[in-house]
Amino acid sequence: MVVDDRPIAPFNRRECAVAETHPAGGYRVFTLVDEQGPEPDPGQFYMLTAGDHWQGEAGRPYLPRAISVAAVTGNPGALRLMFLIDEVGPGTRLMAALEPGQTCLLAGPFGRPFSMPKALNPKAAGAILVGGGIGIAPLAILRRALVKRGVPSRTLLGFRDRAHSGGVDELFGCEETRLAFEDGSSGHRGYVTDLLLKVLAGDDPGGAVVYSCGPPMMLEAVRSICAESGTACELALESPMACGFGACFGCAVPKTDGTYLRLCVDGPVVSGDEIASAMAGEAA
Amino acid sequence: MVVDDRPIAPFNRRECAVAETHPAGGYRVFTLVDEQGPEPDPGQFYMLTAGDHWQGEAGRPYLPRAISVAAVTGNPGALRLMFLIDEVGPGTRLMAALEPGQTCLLAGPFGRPFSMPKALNPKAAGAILVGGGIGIAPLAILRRALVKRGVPSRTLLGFRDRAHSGGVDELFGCEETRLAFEDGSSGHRGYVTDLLLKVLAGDDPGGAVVYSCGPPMMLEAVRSICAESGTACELALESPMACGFGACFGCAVPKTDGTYLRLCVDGPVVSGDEIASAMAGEAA
Amino acid sequence: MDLSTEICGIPLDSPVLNGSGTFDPLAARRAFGDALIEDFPFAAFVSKTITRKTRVGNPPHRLWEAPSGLINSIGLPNPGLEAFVAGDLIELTGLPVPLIVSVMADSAEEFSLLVETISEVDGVAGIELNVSCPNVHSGLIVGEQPKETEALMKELRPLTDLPLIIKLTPNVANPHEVAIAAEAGGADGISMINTIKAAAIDRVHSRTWLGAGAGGLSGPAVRPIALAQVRAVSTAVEIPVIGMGGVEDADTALEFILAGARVVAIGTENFRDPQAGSKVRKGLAGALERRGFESLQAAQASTLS
Amino acid sequence: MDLSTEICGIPLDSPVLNGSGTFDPLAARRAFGDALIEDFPFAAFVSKTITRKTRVGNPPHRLWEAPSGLINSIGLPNPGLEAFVAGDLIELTGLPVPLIVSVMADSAEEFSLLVETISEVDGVAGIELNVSCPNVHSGLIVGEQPKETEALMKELRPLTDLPLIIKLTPNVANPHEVAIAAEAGGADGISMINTIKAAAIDRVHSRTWLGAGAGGLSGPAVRPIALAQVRAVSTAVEIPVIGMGGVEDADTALEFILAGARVVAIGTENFRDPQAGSKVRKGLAGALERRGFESLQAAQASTLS
Ligand SMILES: Cc1cc2nc3c(=O)[nH]c(=O)nc-3n(C[C@H](O)[C@H](O)[C@H](O)COP(=O)(O)OP(=O)(O)OC[C@H]3O[C@@H](n4cnc5c(N)ncnc54)[C@H](O)[C@@H]3O)c2cc1C
Ligand SMILES: Cc1cc2nc3c(=O)[nH]c(=O)nc-3n(C[C@H](O)[C@H](O)[C@H](O)COP(=O)(O)OP(=O)(O)OC[C@H]3O[C@@H](n4cnc5c(N)ncnc54)[C@H](O)[C@@H]3O)c2cc1C
Ligand SMILES: Cc1cc2nc3c(=O)[nH]c(=O)nc-3n(C[C@H](O)[C@H](O)[C@H](O)COP(=O)(O)O)c2cc1C
Ligand SMILES: Cc1cc2nc3c(=O)[nH]c(=O)nc-3n(C[C@H](O)[C@H](O)[C@H](O)COP(=O)(O)O)c2cc1C
Ligand code: FES
Ligand code: FES
Repeated sequence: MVVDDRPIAPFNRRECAVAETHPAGGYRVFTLVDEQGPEPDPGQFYMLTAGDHWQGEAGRPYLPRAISVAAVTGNPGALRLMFLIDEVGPGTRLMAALEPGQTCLLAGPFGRPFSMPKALNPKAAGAILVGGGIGIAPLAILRRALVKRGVPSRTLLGFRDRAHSGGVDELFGCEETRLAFEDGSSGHRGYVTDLLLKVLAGDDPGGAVVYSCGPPMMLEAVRSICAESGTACELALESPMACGFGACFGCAVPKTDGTYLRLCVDGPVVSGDEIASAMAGEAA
Repeated sequence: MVVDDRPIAPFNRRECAVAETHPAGGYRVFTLVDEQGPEPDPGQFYMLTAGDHWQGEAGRPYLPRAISVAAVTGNPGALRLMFLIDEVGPGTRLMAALEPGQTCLLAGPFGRPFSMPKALNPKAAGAILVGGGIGIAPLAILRRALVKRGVPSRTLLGFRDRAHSGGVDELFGCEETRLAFEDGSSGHRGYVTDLLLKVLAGDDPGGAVVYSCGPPMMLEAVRSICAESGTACELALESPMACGFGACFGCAVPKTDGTYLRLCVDGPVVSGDEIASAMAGEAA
Repeated sequence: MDLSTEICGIPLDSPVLNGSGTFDPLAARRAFGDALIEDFPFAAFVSKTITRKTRVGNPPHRLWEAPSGLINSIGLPNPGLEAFVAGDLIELTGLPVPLIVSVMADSAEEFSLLVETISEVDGVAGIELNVSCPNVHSGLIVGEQPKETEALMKELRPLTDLPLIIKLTPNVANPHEVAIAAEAGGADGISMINTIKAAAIDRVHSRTWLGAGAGGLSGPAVRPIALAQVRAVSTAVEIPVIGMGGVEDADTALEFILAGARVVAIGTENFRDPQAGSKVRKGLAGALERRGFESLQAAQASTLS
Repeated sequence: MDLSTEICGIPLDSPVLNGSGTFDPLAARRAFGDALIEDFPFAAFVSKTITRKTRVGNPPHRLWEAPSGLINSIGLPNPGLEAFVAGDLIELTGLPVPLIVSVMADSAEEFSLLVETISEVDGVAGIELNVSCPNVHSGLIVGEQPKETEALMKELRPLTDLPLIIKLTPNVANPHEVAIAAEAGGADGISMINTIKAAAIDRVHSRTWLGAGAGGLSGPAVRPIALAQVRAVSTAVEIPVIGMGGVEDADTALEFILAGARVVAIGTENFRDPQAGSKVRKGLAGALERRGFESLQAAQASTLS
């Protein structure tokens, strides 16, 4: 059997207390206390069920939802896992409504984490993090891990407008982060990929490593920019998931060779050259 | 079309605020503010959906639940409807968990109410109310209506034990009420029907009128006691209901003639001689 | 937005009907008074299923709540043809919307009598044939057999000028085969889905809960199955489909139209909300706009890719 | 309470299996490590369905969440017979529980090859035949046709000493007719229900959501349908039934046993709780006691009145 060095999840679905919640721009942040799990690696995710009332008026949500961990503090035995929620449907609506005192059911951590820069490119001098929208969550925990290891990193984040840039200040700190807003409300007016092109133009392409997470269109732009410039890159993708641990084969993402990978075990982090397109998992 | 003089319900399902909740023995009491409905008659019920999270972990509750109104105060436009809840399944569990600030969806008032004593028996001198368990709810509102009309009434209530006698003090006041407890913890040791037999023995049977609500076994005992002694009686029955207004034909209760009545429109109050047995609706 | 449309030539103010057996205007009138008539929830009313003889219905229990659904085994209680025509039918023809009468029988002869008798009544706009019942002659459930269905339609078609809508059973491998046969036999429209065979077990006494032993599942739980069957049938036949099975709001109603139904019917949702029909109708314009349709007709004409 | 039992002669520590295609021990091992093996959730493991040739599966989307259920259109991705036997199968026979291999083919010849090849592998306890696929020769879906099913069973039965369990499709009017045919053809057991044909519509783009156009419904939504079919089949045949379709806890597992299943299988609930199998097993003693059964055997032997 394949056994790799990713953190091993407890074999269960466990109840975790909600420790703290607060709004963050257009998003919502909440923190769970995990008394059993190992420290997750950046890029990993959990399968979450919020509170007692999973299944709303319309019989949904029924399945748990995949949510990336955005920050981790504390030690195993009392890990504090921070999540960033974009309210797009019944599941995230219940998560956004969580309050301290309630609980979530949680399984994980799951999935393939980000690789460290040197593993992607032995000559890597540092990392460029490119995030958009809710996709900033896994980059936040990645950035902290890079800082901890003393790996220099630059962070480029893109948002529709200021109202949708929640979590940036608390998750990244503003100094080292460059922001793009589609509506030009501050920072660069336009796409975050404009910033990436500029940064890459000033870099030695042979030594850059890009990590990205965000909307499919953005990821696909990052993927092709990196492919063209020969820059190693890892993308954290999304796809609808039922289980999160390889049981359902539902999270298929097309690979370049015409087969599919299971995003929950072979991802959510994939290398840019593994997949045919970062948008293929989205549209049928 | 049959048009009778029961209160006409607004043609809708409306959101009503929870004004107050508290425990009452083994039961739970909550009060809703109905801004649209007419004052219900004693014996009528509402179809209730509690809160936002109808449909729990297991996809139930899905349908609304029939709940008798136990007391009504205030005036149309701001009626306060009091309900008494016995937590027996997912629907009543959510109702028992309601807190002020939440809302319920409510339709009604529905159903055939209790008749006044003189309508049941022109010689009626007064009323004997026989209740058991959660069945005390419709008798509470009936008793207040009788008091208001100056009709003398005696109330006999039976419970398993003191822990299950919630609501008695606040809904009836203790003085005029005689209690029976199966475990003999106070009052009469035994069944409430023992009390009924004693009362009827001391009465002129031609002038007594009995109203009863409670567990099927108790109702059936009341029905046959009254049948044998020639006493007019009305029973408030239960049966699983999907709609409450005659749409589903699901609430069938067998009549003496081999046909069925729809308990939500032809009941829940039925006269003792209409039905074959007060237990027939229960068991298949 | 103009929501008017038609089914089998019956003009409709909106594409929202009721499912047979899931709304009783006579009883609702007693509960809700004249408001029911003033704001009648459906664009046409489909009666509960009528049989030749009186039926008292099944013994209790008749209901079981399932995850996101309901199992019923009501047993088609109805006064029988004669009493219906003399009583309830008169009141139903007085409703402010077109009336479709649902009928069921266990032989072609009895079906013929029902169709002929109902057709003579003024104010009936159409007849729905409930064919989920065994044929006394063959022992087969008509609606499960394309051949039985076609033969029945051929027999009934000449008997009336009213549109004949056939209500299919979903308990078959290939509903479109039955639909094709019904169309070949002269059906004017198809109504689907009826409830799906289901069982419920008494949790306390470990016996079957329903008095009749088994029942039929309806509600949101069956919607994905209904959508698949509506799609399969509507692509196989030319006649229009009345789609139902778990419609709970305008969005899910529109899903049926996108799957190929001309109009939809509300069943179990009526029990949760007596005004469900109006709720769906009122929400439709918004739902159409959200999906980028300029009119109901555009949605009705669209096919799923 | 002793929960040990057997199915088709395969000894089981409990009556809780998994549904084919709903648990992958190899992937789960990567996520959960050795704890998976130490507390393996099922009393026997049923593999995902294997075909002769490699299948990559259906294009996305493959999943749609429905009210109290899930629609999937996975498309049976698998490495194909040869690679399976040389790879995954070796690891699966190392699991601490008996192994049942599920196979599917579109002809009797291919089914024969699958059955013969799998039978030669040490450590396989049984074979499950997934017959929800069209036969290339007749164009008919084998599991929808009693005759096709019986013929297939007769062809396969002599080829192996292993028990042959047939997985029925629920998309038929009368599953017991197919079950009777399977038994006549020599099937040792019946596994049911597979998923029910279902459709999902993309709410934003108004097209079918699933890459393959259609899928199958599972989960609590289908449980009432599954219970009805299990009851109909188990009263019609002598061979034992593996019951599934929306089992979510010990109480609902026991409902299947009361409906006539010998043992149960967990499918979609595994996705909600990776330890669902253990949860059901651990809850069974209590569920049996609450209903007044002194043993699992007493519940298995009881029939519903
Ligand atoms: C690895 C991973 C990490 C993620 N991390 C985060 C995170 O950190 N924060 C966050 O907010 N989100 C995250 N997501 C996304 C989140 O899991 C999904 O958006 C989830 O589906 C939301 O659930 P919902 O019930 O709120 O919305 P859903 O109802 O599931 O709708 C979400 C989207 O799914 C589709 N959809 C709509 N209806 C259905 C249906 N019936 N069945 C299936 N699909 C449907 C639509 O495209 C819709 O836009 C992550 C996803 C993955 C795979
Ligand atoms: C006219 C009327 C007035 C009522 N007034 C009151 C009142 O004032 N206060 C009060 O507490 N209750 C009242 N009830 C009873 C209440 O409506 C029912 O007990 C209701 O079913 C409780 O819902 P639940 O979800 O809590 O429990 P359920 O899950 O509905 O269980 C309640 C009972 O229903 C049966 N049952 C179990 N599972 C199912 C299922 N899946 N489908 C169908 N039936 C099932 C069982 O016998 C069980 O004991 C009244 C009922 C009627 C008809
Ligand atoms: C309580 C009940 C009674 C029904 N009675 C009938 C009937 O008399 N005739 C009929 O053709 N269908 C009958 N049906 C089926 C409905 O008309 C409809 O086809 C089915 O319920 C699916 O729609 P829904 O999921 O919206 O309820 C009945 C359904 C229910 C729930
Ligand atoms: C994602 C998924 C994949 C499945 N794959 C298979 C399969 O490969 N072979 C098979 O016979 N059944 C397959 N099934 C059907 C299940 O084994 C089971 O019969 C069905 O899901 C009903 O059980 P449930 O409601 O508990 O999920 C699959 C079901 C799901 C949900
Ligand atoms: S989400 Fe189930 S296999 Fe990936
Ligand atoms: S509850 Fe529906 S008819 Fe009485």
